[in-house]
Amino acid sequence: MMTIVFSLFLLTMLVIVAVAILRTENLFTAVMLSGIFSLIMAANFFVLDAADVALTEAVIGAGISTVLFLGALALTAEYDRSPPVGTWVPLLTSSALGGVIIFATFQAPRLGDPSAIVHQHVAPWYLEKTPELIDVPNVVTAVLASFRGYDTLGEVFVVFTACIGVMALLGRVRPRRDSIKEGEFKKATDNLRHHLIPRVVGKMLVPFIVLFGLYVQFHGDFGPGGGFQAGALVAAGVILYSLVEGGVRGRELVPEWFSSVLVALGAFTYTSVGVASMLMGGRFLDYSVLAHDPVHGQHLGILVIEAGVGMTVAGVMITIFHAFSRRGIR
Amino acid sequence: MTLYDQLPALVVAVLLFTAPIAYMLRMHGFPWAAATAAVVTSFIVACSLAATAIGGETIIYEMGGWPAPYGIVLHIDALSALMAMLITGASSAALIFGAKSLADEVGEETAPAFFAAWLLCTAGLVGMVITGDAFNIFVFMEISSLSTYVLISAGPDRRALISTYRYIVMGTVGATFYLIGVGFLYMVTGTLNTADLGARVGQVEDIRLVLVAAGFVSVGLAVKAAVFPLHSWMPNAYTFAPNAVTVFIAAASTKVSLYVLIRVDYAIFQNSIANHEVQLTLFLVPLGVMALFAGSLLAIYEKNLKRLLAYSSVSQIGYIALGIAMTSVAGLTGAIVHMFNHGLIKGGMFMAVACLALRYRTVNVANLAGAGKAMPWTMAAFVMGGLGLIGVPLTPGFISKWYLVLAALEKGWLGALLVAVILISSLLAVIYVWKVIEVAYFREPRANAVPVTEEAPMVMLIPTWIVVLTGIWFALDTSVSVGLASIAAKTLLGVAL
Amino acid sequence: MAVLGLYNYFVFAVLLMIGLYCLLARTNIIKSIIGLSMFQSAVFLLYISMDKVDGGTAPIIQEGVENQIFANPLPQVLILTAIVVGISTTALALAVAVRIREAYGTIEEDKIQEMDRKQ
Amino acid sequence: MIFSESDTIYYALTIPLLGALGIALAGRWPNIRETVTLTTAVAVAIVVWSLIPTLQAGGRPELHFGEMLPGLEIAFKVEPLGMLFGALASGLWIVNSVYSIGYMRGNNEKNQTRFYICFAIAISAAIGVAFSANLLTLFIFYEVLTISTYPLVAHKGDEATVRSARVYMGILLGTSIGLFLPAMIWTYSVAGTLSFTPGGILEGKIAEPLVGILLLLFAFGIGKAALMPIHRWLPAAMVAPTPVSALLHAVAVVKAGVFTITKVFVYIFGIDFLFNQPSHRIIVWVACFTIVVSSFIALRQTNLKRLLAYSTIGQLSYVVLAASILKPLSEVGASMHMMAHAFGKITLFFAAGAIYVASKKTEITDMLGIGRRMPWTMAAFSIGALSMIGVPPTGGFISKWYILGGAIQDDNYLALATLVASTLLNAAYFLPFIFAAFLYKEDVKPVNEHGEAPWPMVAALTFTALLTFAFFIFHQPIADLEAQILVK
Repeated sequence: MMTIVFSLFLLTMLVIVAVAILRTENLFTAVMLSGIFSLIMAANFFVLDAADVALTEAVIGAGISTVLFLGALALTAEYDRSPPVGTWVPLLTSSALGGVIIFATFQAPRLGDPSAIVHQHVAPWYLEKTPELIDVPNVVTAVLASFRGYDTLGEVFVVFTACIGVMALLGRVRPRRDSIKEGEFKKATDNLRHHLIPRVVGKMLVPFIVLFGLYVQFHGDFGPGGGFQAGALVAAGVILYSLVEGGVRGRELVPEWFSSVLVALGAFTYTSVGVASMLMGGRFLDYSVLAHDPVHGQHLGILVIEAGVGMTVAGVMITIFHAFSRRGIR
Repeated sequence: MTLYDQLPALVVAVLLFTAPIAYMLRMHGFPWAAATAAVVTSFIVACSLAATAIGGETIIYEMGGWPAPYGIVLHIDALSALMAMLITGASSAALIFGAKSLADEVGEETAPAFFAAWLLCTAGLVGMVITGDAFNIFVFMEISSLSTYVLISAGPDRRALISTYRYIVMGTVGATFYLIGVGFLYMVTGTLNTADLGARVGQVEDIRLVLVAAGFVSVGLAVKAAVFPLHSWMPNAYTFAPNAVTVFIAAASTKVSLYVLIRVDYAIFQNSIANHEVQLTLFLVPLGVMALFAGSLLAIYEKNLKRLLAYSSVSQIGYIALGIAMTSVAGLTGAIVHMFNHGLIKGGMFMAVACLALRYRTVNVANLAGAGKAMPWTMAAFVMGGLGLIGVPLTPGFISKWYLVLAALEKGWLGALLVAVILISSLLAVIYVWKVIEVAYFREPRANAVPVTEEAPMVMLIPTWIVVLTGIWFALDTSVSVGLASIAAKTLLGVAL
Repeated sequence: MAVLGLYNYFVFAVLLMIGLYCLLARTNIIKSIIGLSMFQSAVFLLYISMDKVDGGTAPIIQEGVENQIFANPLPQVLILTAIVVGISTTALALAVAVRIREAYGTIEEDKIQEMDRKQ
Repeated sequence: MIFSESDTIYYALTIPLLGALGIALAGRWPNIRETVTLTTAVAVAIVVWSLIPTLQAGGRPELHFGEMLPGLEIAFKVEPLGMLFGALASGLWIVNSVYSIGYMRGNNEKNQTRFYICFAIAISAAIGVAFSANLLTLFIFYEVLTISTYPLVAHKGDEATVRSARVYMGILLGTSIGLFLPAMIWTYSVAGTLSFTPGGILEGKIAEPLVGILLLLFAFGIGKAALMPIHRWLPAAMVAPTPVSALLHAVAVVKAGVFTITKVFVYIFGIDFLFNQPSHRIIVWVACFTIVVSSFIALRQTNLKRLLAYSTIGQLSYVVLAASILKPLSEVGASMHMMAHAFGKITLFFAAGAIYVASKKTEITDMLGIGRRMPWTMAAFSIGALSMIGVPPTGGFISKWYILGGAIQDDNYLALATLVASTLLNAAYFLPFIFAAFLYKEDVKPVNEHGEAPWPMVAALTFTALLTFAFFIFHQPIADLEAQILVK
């Protein structure tokens, strides 16, 4: 009961924050609010027993996404100057959308209903078979890395694509026809070095964040966590360091060539596991054939692919951050 | 496990495996070579899959060795094989064709990223057509979408950027709609496997959520497929993308969304919702008819050749939508075969346009005066494509039109109306194709224009003509295209082969 | 109580509406991207709401404890994927926005449209 | 015979295409190019004509290329009607080539290579139409014919020409895709086949009023037959060089139209089946209307080539009328008239072109007394005109005789009255011009003093004028051959 009440509170907060984001014209405020939005969302996920997702949403949604938005803001504009005209069509479209969903979900199973169909089919199989087939305590990891490992492979390539996209867009020297005057961004400070407290606290936090990231990486089989969360956490650590010490120092810590090699290497590792299992006589991504004992094979496969995922995600987030941060000072 | 058993996974794995390599090894020319080698390999694999599928066989490949519905399975039947062949074929042709023009437009520094994105785009599209899992479709849809954004934004004009942005917005909304639809389906069935979904949706007592799911999925895919009036992202995206990219995405990418629409609708909703064929008809026929007219009319008044062809694609997608909406073997055969044929036709035409753009440095129709004389082979390829759009015999367009009209005739008086619509729109195609032909062949170049005397280079002309001749081949010998399409249509409708 | 059990879905619908409205009604590209990411986040809520079971815990099997009730792991896996997809899209869109700002000097779509029309 | 009959069909189709290739390669050297053209024309004619004895003996050579769509193959089968058309097209190509060489050189036309290439492709397409074994194959070549003649019509390339060519293309492609194609697919979906079968394939498969609709779709879909109101393309195509007009009016294009209509009546509907359907009368009415109205329009023309164009529209409707009377005699008459009209009309166009090349005159009113400067040309013109009117001893008389015979068999007084009226109208627009050309004094001085046109042109038009007589004398074997088409 308590959780439900808490959940209601969080959900209501979500709506309030969303409205606030919509109404503000200051983009900086909007970005900060959207960070808060993600944080509330993460808390709500935690209440709903989705620890892995909560962790991911907190790191990626509230952390990295906010930083990227801020980086983009520094390179674009601070105010939303949309003219207030022509809002009828969007209003009608979105109301219709909302109306349809509310109409439809009256028939949906209520929250937490154990007799809901989603809890009867497929999911029980995962819960039942994981100890026997994969033997890791965290069923989410088992499903993510093995049962639906192909999805996760795809997902790694989605972030990989985003990374090469950002690099293709922001990586190269700016073309001549750009209309921005040289030095327009130089006045924006690149670091927090003259702010003592944030600097000290930030610097102190960085090692812990990275350490926590590594813990999440290798503990993902047992508790919430895994490659995504770990990669994002490590990246967050590096990003925090760059924010505190400046982009130049940040790029000295993790050079760009290293982060982009990490990206490709992670994706390559994942695919290689798939190819290796094919070569060893199994289906693509069938880790059971990787060792003599199928369960051992699963462990090995999950370990390697989670490492690949972690590398790619960390590499991507760092590379993207660098691409944004460097763009301003060139 | 023999190599033969592994083919279904290979068709995607080859591409995914090569993409990071192409990105990492930054030697001159290597990314292009690696991408081409991988895509061609994938094409060969797709062809061998098609050879199996033409026997009416469905291949199920369990990813990770986990059986459906717990794991993700690849599900390859005639339809997937045909689409996989189209995608990888178009990708290979466009890459080989674009060896020179891409080096021109993309630049050495971005080349690794660009070709990796190309590989991922191909992988994403192929992944969508061979998978048997509704959520997996979403994942690969995102791979293909994100990489398509990258490819389009590589266009030389700054308007490429704003086109990319609009495409990102529309594409993401479309994909999210699809995701919402899949979520509702999961809510009522507890499964994500398409075959399992098809079996279990029928048992759902209250149909409301299923209907709304069908709505979300269809609208989302219609956005991604640029079905009129949700096409607004497409003309500019085609226009400002690098020329070889336009060749590829025009030939393959919107078709894949239509494929998913067919797949999801026929495998999941058609069997389980009463009167669903009426709903589908009510949804798609008006859109298709509007697309036919609006696309053709916009094309008639368009001055930019690439955008003209993009509008023509809008109208051609209308044909496919009509075919899907007819829910008959002939109609579906027509729709599927037209997806394939239109890919061939448009691919060839955009190749010809790329040749023209290389020499004329513009794709405004008015500036192409004299092209018929200066670049006879290029223009001949363009004319062949144009005749295909009209649906003249000896071009693949005729085959598709044949089946669509045949299907419409089965529908009685309403069908006669549809026949009229289909044919009137073909005649509108005559107008916009001829507009270009008259300028290119019979108008004297302006006095102040830089004279073009050189034909496009052989490295571009030969692939163009290979595509054109392949088109003619598929107009004469339809045993592969129509063969696969009719098996696909019968399988989807549950008719005995 | 029954309606409270559906509150999640209503919030999902409302967030979706706000996100879409923000996306469509705003000509500022960054603001639209914020709307877009909100639009995607709303879907996370839909999926995660499905995984909850009364009296359940996160699906981590503890040895020696019998008859535990677990939340459904599948939606969680799907949303892990979707979150990563979301950030990827956002990052790419932001990169495009930066390039648009550099090329046009503004990120207001109406102004850009005007400039393109003149071209 | 050196090669088998199906090989012969194959060669008949491919030799013109090879010729086109040869012309393209030899494009830089006009003499070689034109030698290639002539050689090809002669070779094709020999190959096609070599089939005639087989046909007379009752043989029906076939050639199968394989299935294009399941159950629908690209196939060829020579039967008397197609033989007649094929022999006509290939034979007249020789004459036309000779004439073209004179005309194109005499006029210093541009883009001559393109001209000869398209011409050769058009001939191949015409032979394809003639020898098709089913409607689908016929349709394919019908469209190839349309498209390959477009560059010929638009040859001059100036604004007005391109606009007229647009009308030509638009109407022909529009009707064929908009009406002919659905008619064909409808036929297929009803009958399950499209093979040309003696006695037809639609009997019992379709009933009134759908027969009427299908019939109209075919009649107007086959736009090359130029039934009113879709005749506009023919006058529009008058912008083309004269050899092209000859190709359109006599050798291939309009003939392909009426040939297809006859073929559809005889082998798709079957004349017995169609005769019992009241709606076939509609076609009779449309044909009669076209004959009379086009003759009246022709009366008011002052441009010689436009006059000839409207005359063609009327003459084509003779064939359609004959075919739609659906009596054995009239069906033979239809095929005979295709031939008779071809000889007559090609002579007329050759003459008109010769006048243009020699004097640059296009208006009738300027041509008073021209017979004195160009006696051969005008003599040939007169013979052609007499054939159009149907005066013995010209070929037009023979075919009209058969058609009248059919009309009488059917007691079709409307057709009879139309034929009589049309004869008078034909006389009314041709004879005054001929009299004026020979008897009046020249009142408009030509730009430069001239006599006859270059000799290849005069030779060609004299030859075709002689053919008109020859047809009158030697028509019997042809009539016998064509009588076979009604044998089931």
